[in-house]
Amino acid sequence: MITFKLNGTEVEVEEGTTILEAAKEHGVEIPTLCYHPAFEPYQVCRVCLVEVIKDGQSKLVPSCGYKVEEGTEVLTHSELVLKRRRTIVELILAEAPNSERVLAIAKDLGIEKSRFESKREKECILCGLCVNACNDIIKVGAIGFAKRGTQREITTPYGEFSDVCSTCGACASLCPTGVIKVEEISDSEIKPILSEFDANLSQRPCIYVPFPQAVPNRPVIDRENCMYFKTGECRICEIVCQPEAIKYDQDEEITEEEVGAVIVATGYDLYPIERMKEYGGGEYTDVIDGLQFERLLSASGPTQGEVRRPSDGRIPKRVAFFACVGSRDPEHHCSYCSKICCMYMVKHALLYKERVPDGEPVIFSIDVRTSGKGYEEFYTRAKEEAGIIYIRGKPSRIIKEGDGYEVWAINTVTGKQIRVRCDMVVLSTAIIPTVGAPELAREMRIPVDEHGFLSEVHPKLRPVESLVRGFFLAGCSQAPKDIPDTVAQASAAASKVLEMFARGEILAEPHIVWVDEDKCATCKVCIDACPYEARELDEEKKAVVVSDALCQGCGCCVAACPTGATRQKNLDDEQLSRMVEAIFEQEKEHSGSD
Amino acid sequence: MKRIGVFVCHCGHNIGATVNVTEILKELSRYPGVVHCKDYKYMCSEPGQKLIKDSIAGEELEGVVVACCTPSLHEETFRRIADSAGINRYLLEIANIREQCSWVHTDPEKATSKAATLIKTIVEKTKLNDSLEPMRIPVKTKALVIGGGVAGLQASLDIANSGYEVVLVEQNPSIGGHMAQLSETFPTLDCSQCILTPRMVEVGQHDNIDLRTYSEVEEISGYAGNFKVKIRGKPRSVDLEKCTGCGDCWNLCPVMNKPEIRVMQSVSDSMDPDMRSNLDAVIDRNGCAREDIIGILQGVTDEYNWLPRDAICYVAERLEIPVSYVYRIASFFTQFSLEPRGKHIIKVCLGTACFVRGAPRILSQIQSDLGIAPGETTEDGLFTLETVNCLGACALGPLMVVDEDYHGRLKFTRVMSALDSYK
Amino acid sequence: MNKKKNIADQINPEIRDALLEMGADGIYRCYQCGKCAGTCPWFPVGTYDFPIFRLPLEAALGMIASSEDKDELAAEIDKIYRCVGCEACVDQCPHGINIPSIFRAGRRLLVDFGSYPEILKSTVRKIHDVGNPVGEPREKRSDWARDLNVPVFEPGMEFLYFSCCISSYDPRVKSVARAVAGILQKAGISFGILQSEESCCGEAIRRIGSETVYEEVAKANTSAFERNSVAKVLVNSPHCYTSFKNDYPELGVKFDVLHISEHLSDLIESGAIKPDKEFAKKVVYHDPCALGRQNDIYEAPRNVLRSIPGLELLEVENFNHGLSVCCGAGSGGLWMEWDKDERIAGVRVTQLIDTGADVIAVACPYCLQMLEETAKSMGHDIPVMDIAEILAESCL
Amino acid sequence: MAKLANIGDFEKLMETVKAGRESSARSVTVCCGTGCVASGAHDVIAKFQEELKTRKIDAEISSKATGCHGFCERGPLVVVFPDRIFYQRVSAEDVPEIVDETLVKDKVIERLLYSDPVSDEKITHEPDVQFYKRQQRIIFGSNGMIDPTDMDDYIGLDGYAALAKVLSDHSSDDVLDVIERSGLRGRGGAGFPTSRKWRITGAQEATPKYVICNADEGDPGAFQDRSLCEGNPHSILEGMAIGAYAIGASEAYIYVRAEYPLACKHLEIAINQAEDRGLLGDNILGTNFSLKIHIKKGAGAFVCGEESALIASIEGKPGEPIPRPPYPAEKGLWGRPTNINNVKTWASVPYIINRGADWFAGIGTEKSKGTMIFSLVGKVNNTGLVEVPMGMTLKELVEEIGGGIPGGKKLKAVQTGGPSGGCIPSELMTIPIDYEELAKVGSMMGSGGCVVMDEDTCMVDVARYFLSFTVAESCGKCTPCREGNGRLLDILVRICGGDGKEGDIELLKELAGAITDGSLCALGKTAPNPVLTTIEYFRDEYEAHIKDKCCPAKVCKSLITYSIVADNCTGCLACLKACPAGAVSGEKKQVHVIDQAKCTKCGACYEVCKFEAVSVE
Repeated sequence: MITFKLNGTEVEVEEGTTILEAAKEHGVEIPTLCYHPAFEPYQVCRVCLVEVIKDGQSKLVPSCGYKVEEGTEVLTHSELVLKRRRTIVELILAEAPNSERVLAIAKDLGIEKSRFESKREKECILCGLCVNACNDIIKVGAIGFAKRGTQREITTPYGEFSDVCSTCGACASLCPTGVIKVEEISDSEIKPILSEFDANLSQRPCIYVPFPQAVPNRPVIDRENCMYFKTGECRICEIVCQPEAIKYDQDEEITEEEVGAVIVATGYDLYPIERMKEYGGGEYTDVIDGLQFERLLSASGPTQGEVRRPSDGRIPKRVAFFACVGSRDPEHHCSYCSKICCMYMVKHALLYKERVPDGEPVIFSIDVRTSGKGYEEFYTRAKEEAGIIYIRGKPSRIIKEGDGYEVWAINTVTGKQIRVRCDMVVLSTAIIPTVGAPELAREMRIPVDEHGFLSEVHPKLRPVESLVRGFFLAGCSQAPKDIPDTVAQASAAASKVLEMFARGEILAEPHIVWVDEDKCATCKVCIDACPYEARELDEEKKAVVVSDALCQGCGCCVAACPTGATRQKNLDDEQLSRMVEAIFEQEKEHSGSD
Repeated sequence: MKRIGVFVCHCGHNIGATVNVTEILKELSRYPGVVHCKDYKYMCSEPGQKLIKDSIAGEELEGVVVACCTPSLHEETFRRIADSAGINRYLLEIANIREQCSWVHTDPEKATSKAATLIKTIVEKTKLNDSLEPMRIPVKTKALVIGGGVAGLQASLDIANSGYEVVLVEQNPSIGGHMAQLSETFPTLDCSQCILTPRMVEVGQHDNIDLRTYSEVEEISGYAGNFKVKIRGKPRSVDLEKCTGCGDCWNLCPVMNKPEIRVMQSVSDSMDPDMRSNLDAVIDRNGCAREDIIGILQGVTDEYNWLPRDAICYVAERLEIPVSYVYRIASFFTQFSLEPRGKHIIKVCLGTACFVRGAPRILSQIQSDLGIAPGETTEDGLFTLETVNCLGACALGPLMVVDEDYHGRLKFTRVMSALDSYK
Repeated sequence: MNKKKNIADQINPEIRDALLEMGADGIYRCYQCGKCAGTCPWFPVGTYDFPIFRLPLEAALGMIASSEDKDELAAEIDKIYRCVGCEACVDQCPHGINIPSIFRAGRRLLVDFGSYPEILKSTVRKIHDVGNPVGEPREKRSDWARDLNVPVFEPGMEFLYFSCCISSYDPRVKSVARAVAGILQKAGISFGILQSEESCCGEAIRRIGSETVYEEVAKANTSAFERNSVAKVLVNSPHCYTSFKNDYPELGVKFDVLHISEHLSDLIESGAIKPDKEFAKKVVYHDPCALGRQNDIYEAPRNVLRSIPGLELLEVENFNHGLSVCCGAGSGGLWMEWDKDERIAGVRVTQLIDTGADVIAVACPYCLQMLEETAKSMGHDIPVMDIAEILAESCL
Repeated sequence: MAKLANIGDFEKLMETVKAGRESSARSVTVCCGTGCVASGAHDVIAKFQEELKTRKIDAEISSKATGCHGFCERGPLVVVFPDRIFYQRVSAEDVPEIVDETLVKDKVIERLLYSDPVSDEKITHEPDVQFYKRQQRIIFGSNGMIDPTDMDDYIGLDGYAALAKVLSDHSSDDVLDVIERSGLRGRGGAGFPTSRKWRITGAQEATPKYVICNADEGDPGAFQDRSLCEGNPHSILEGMAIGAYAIGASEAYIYVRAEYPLACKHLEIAINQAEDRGLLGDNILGTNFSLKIHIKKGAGAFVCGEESALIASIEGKPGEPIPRPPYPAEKGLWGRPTNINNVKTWASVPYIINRGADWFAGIGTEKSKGTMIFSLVGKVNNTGLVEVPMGMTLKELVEEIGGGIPGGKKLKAVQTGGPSGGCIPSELMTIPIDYEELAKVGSMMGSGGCVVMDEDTCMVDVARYFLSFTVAESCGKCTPCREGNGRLLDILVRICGGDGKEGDIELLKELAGAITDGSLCALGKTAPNPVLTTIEYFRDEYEAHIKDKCCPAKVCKSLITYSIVADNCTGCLACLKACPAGAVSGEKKQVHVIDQAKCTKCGACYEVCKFEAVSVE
């Protein structure tokens, strides 16, 4: 360990720590521009200069790369340091007058504007982060420095489009002045990694936490896009992770659990907007679905709660909301009503008006179903407050007109055509089961209806139990429903499970099969016949054994057993033959009579 | 022979309208084994049930057949009556003469005959029924909840708070489902995340809940009460114990677009062959590693007087380094030029000695006459003008060197004549 | 005496049952969402109010052409004959209700009462008399092929080429039939024509509402086909195509029918036809409703156009394939006299021209006539050509 | 050339060579340094060989092309041995006369002798020439006497004796002690004690270690390293071998500047000869010490004179300095311990070993030992390379050796240390040549450039010139140097252009401070020195440029105007013909007029006019 004086106080740090790291550990903030914790300190911007006094001699050194030396005194904000730092930051500010980071550092030092007029065509401060990332970390080498002195610049060879750039965007996200643009480096299509949580309205890195309040609040690596899994390079997250928690070689693990009951609450997804061809779904960027508009409204969303158009970020003056998009449409999409769209459209209109006071929400709908508690009152209040224009009629087309859109519809109350120009359209697409859930259910042999929603035993009497015993349903996996119903149904399902656990046992119908060991010829035909895998061959007894719990009394084995060794309680062969005889006698009596 | 009691239900007019119940009673009372026959308008109602219960006791019946609607509706109700009446509940059977007879037939006569047959078969079955006890299967008191949305959270909490263990499997990296994405919820306009996050945290910290995020249910086997579940935990590539959630990694990961790895197009076959053989010779002479780059480029400059683009690309290809790196070296050193240079190179010395002896005046003279600035080449490709910082012959300042010949102690009047000899 | 006018709606089950019986579909399923009316070609025209979303309910109430007032009845009759049968509304209706079938049922009632537009009456009479809507004598039906030595159809020939009345008689549209014949001969296809034995396929007049005359010509045609044991029929008009494919089977007759674009596309693919001459023009293809939306044939005509060297195929933005706008000539529209600036074809011509194309390509004689005439009346001199004509220019 | 198996063989060889060259033999040497070659030295030597052959006396009298003697001003130089008759400005035509008169008849040719500019007295013998008299030529001593391509010449003058001595009875520590006692300091510019640098590198465990000779010499106006490499390459190789032995390195590089082709050639020849003779390569002189020396050619970047940039350039990277610590001594070339010294430092080592540390310590001042080679250039009569003992005052250097200022002009300032050095005003001429003394006045020893400036030099323009050099040569990596020096240059250009503003001087100082403290490498840190020293000593000139918008030395173009003095002008059309911009108008015999709009202020008319009719205001 090394001891040294930091701004007058004695401090101890491990050997090899740089002054910047040591200062950060002790709460002293030193400005940096070309520093990145994962890179070799490039030490060129010189913004992080500090004064080091070593056996009486003082000199200025870059704190990002200079390692702490025993017995020296470090002054991070001495009068000389501030004087020099101010001049250097002014020089950088002249290079990049509009960069937020540089302006922030300048403001801390009390600099409003640089005395030097900016001559640079591109606001690049040549900190080298992009070049070092592209060459030493991502190891593609699409861009590099060129020339030297005041002519020094960052460019692709000959300033032409690079043929090796992988458009990963590392250079653009590292640039402190935001001057480097991927589309200027490569002419191939740039596909941003879209945040699933933000419904594809914002970009996210490869290692990410879906949203700030995520539980567990731990990141995950998107192996499909992460450079390490593509080329074995980068590893930035591993380098910067102090607790060394990054495990690239971690593979999936299969674990087994024994449970008594299963509650299926796989939730819902929205009907894909791309299928609404007549509304330009998936083609027009400002035609979005309900969840995307929720993200626009949400404070933690891509626009921090401001309603802005995904295409150009302008605040839309008039927003059209379409009801029943894909719902109540047996011919092409979903036949059922998705129940919650009417209500969340009213909410959308109200919140939109709140955010954009001079905005004009227009709702195209055919009915407004406000079936929940307090819903009708909310609907009435919202219409008044938000000044919603309700047009009764399902629109037929959305046509792009200039930078806005024109909605073709019929006002079925007046019977007249109406063409509404608006800046953005929110389609309330249908609720469908979460992608993959129906397949999962079928694998678990839980019955599913034709839409993929899970089938309940009885819609009225046993709505939370699946037809297969032990499986319970909750939420939109069973049918579209709003949050109050979902929570209620979840509690119901839970209580059903608790009922089972409380009893600790299940009463099963006794009419299962048994095996007459002497007759059993161990031919094992019955074992394959049993759909519930309830039968095994017991070697010692030289006979097949039935697991009482697994047997569901379906009788397949009885039919398959050649020797009649397998018999079912209360449905013995003898009983069956008696019943058949009874039928014949009845027939003889009646036929004889007419 | 068991003493069997038959009870026929009218079910309002559901059965009575198409099946002649009195006819049935008459017929059944004569049937061997049937010692007691009664009917009632709603057998499943309280009085109907009481009738059965009393008859069992009164007539000491050993088997009961109730002709009414589908067993899935009231089998349980009548079997409970059998229990309370003291006989084994499995000695009571249901004959379904509604869904399987009266509802599906219109001809009363045939319906009545079919109903009688149905009842008779069940009577025969009941005669040979043994008395059985329901099987008691022990239940594992642990629940699996699939899906970490608001529904999954609520169900898990209810079960866990009752003291039982729960395994919550969520396919996304975090629980919260779509509700976490909402801004505010109708009709109360609560902030959706504000009311959901406490639940999520509670689940996250609940010691009865084994939270499995970024996992999927692979397979479920077994039966109610004893399921075996295979859960596939997708690799997060992050060790959850060690990770403190400090955020350094996701704030510093720079890759924001889907990377598409592309390989440098080879230039070796599209370039002209003898340049390639020259370059091979230079590379063999200087070595084929990254540190020999400067020697190689000097070799190329000796050969072509400048660095053609194909040469730079080929060298990069042979040394397996990015073209941008070779371009950087080529543009850094003054000896290398990326533009074709003239036949003759004019170097005007601007060293201190020559400078004080009037070199700038010589330079401006040449510039105005040839019409090119330092670093440029004349249109006809004859001359390239360059400035150098000392040629080591300060005594002859101001000095100019053309290719290899030195022209010292220049007077601006004689400058242009010196150049004529090269035209 | 001025009878006080009764403004209340009435329910008259008789008309409703008659309509149902005459094929009106889905009058109970409709929840008046209005989506159909927005896609109707009359919508972009913008000057004619055509609330077709009310039709199912009116049919359910039995209020089709039921008012006593003379003017109102005339307006209603005019409204009923506005539908051009393009079925754009059917494609969009959430319940797949066939609005045109309701119009057709109403028209059959009107035809039975004889109170339907005069111009259509004369067309029906002509078809009844000479088997073609133009009124030309039957013998002249194959005049278009006189100098092409196109053989008369004999049993054993692979195809019967059934050239629609318009492309048989109309001087301008004849060149389509000639182009088709020329191409087939070049490709060495065994085919023939029936000359005067043919009569109009009856698609239009059935949709106008005269079921009787339709059955007349239909039976005449089928008997002619049976007489000559015709197995495969080649047509160049989508209306003949939909008539032979979807309507004639109701008469219990079975034969294969192939639209010319499908056959040409196969011939090009197999190499039988080699379009070698350059046709260096920007061409926009207009999807005929009877071919595209109603019978799902979109790619075949486009393949034919794409195979022609130098031809640049354009699409009308937002209004192509299934979302294309009708030319307005279907279900009798060809003959109705709607005034000039209130035409569906006007909207479509503007859309086609806005793509910047040099040539409009069509695959239906009705579209050819309607678009060409409207374009001229609007002052555009853009040529309108059938895909067969274009292909002929490139491979003959 | 048989390979020497052991030290004994070497000593035998040295005796035979020395014997062959008795000093009385008559011979003629012609200086073939770049300066003299530029004036036609090659023709002169060729003519001598031809003449001697025709007279068939080439057997007794030998002719030799040697390295640079130092007195470039009077090149091509010929010296006739044994009594060293010194002829200057010899052209090929003079050769027959020299052969007949001096070589055969031993008569001196007056007209070729050097005449003392002050006393106009003819001086025949080289040592008496005023230029050489005050010099103490040790490292440069043998330059004029040996043919760089002939190894025996060098051996004849005790060449490689030091190496043999070291290999036979010195351990590496002994060598380090000798160097330490000698007080030798780095001749590259910073003056870091050489022995301490060798000790640090030697002490590192990591192997292999490297030794580098920095022959990049980017300073404009300095060409001593070039003349040494061309004239006496073997002394450098011997010095490097001794150094490598002391440090324990077995591989060495010489980094030569791209613009010195002749130096590269001679060094290569020398290395090959030494290897053939077994004085380099494996098992030198049969001992277990071996040393492989490679030559790396620079590619035109002054910044590669800086240690870490030089190493980067050898490693094939762009010449951009790397932050220190770690210093090259711990982690240099390929990450291994590396010791870098200047050409002159290596060349001094053999003499110290041969003549002993005390001899070397006896020369120079208390802290700066030994001699320093200056390239005396600029406005001085005797331009050339001068080797003087430390401690001599600048006044003696410029006036006595330099022969004063031509054209009777007054001395204004002397600039030492190249672009990183400073301008020392005439009042301070009395300070001695010493690392610390020069640093005290804001300049530095540097690699030995010494530019003399007279009253006609504008100090602001000189500062601008040096800044334009460093800005053009800066690698551009760190902000203070790239942007700071860039802005310094802009301000100076503005001042020279006549739109200097109030406060510019303070701004220059503030910027200079930030650049010196903030830059990553020495180039950046020292770039502002010329500006700081010119402000310090010539602030009045800055004030004149800024406030009065006039250039006292009449150099800054936008501040001066050329006009015709009517009464002196004789209308001889001389200036009219000379003017490149066609700004002069007027008929023969008429008073001419200069059109100020067209005049580019090139000064051609002023120079051409014989009647002082052109005035500069």
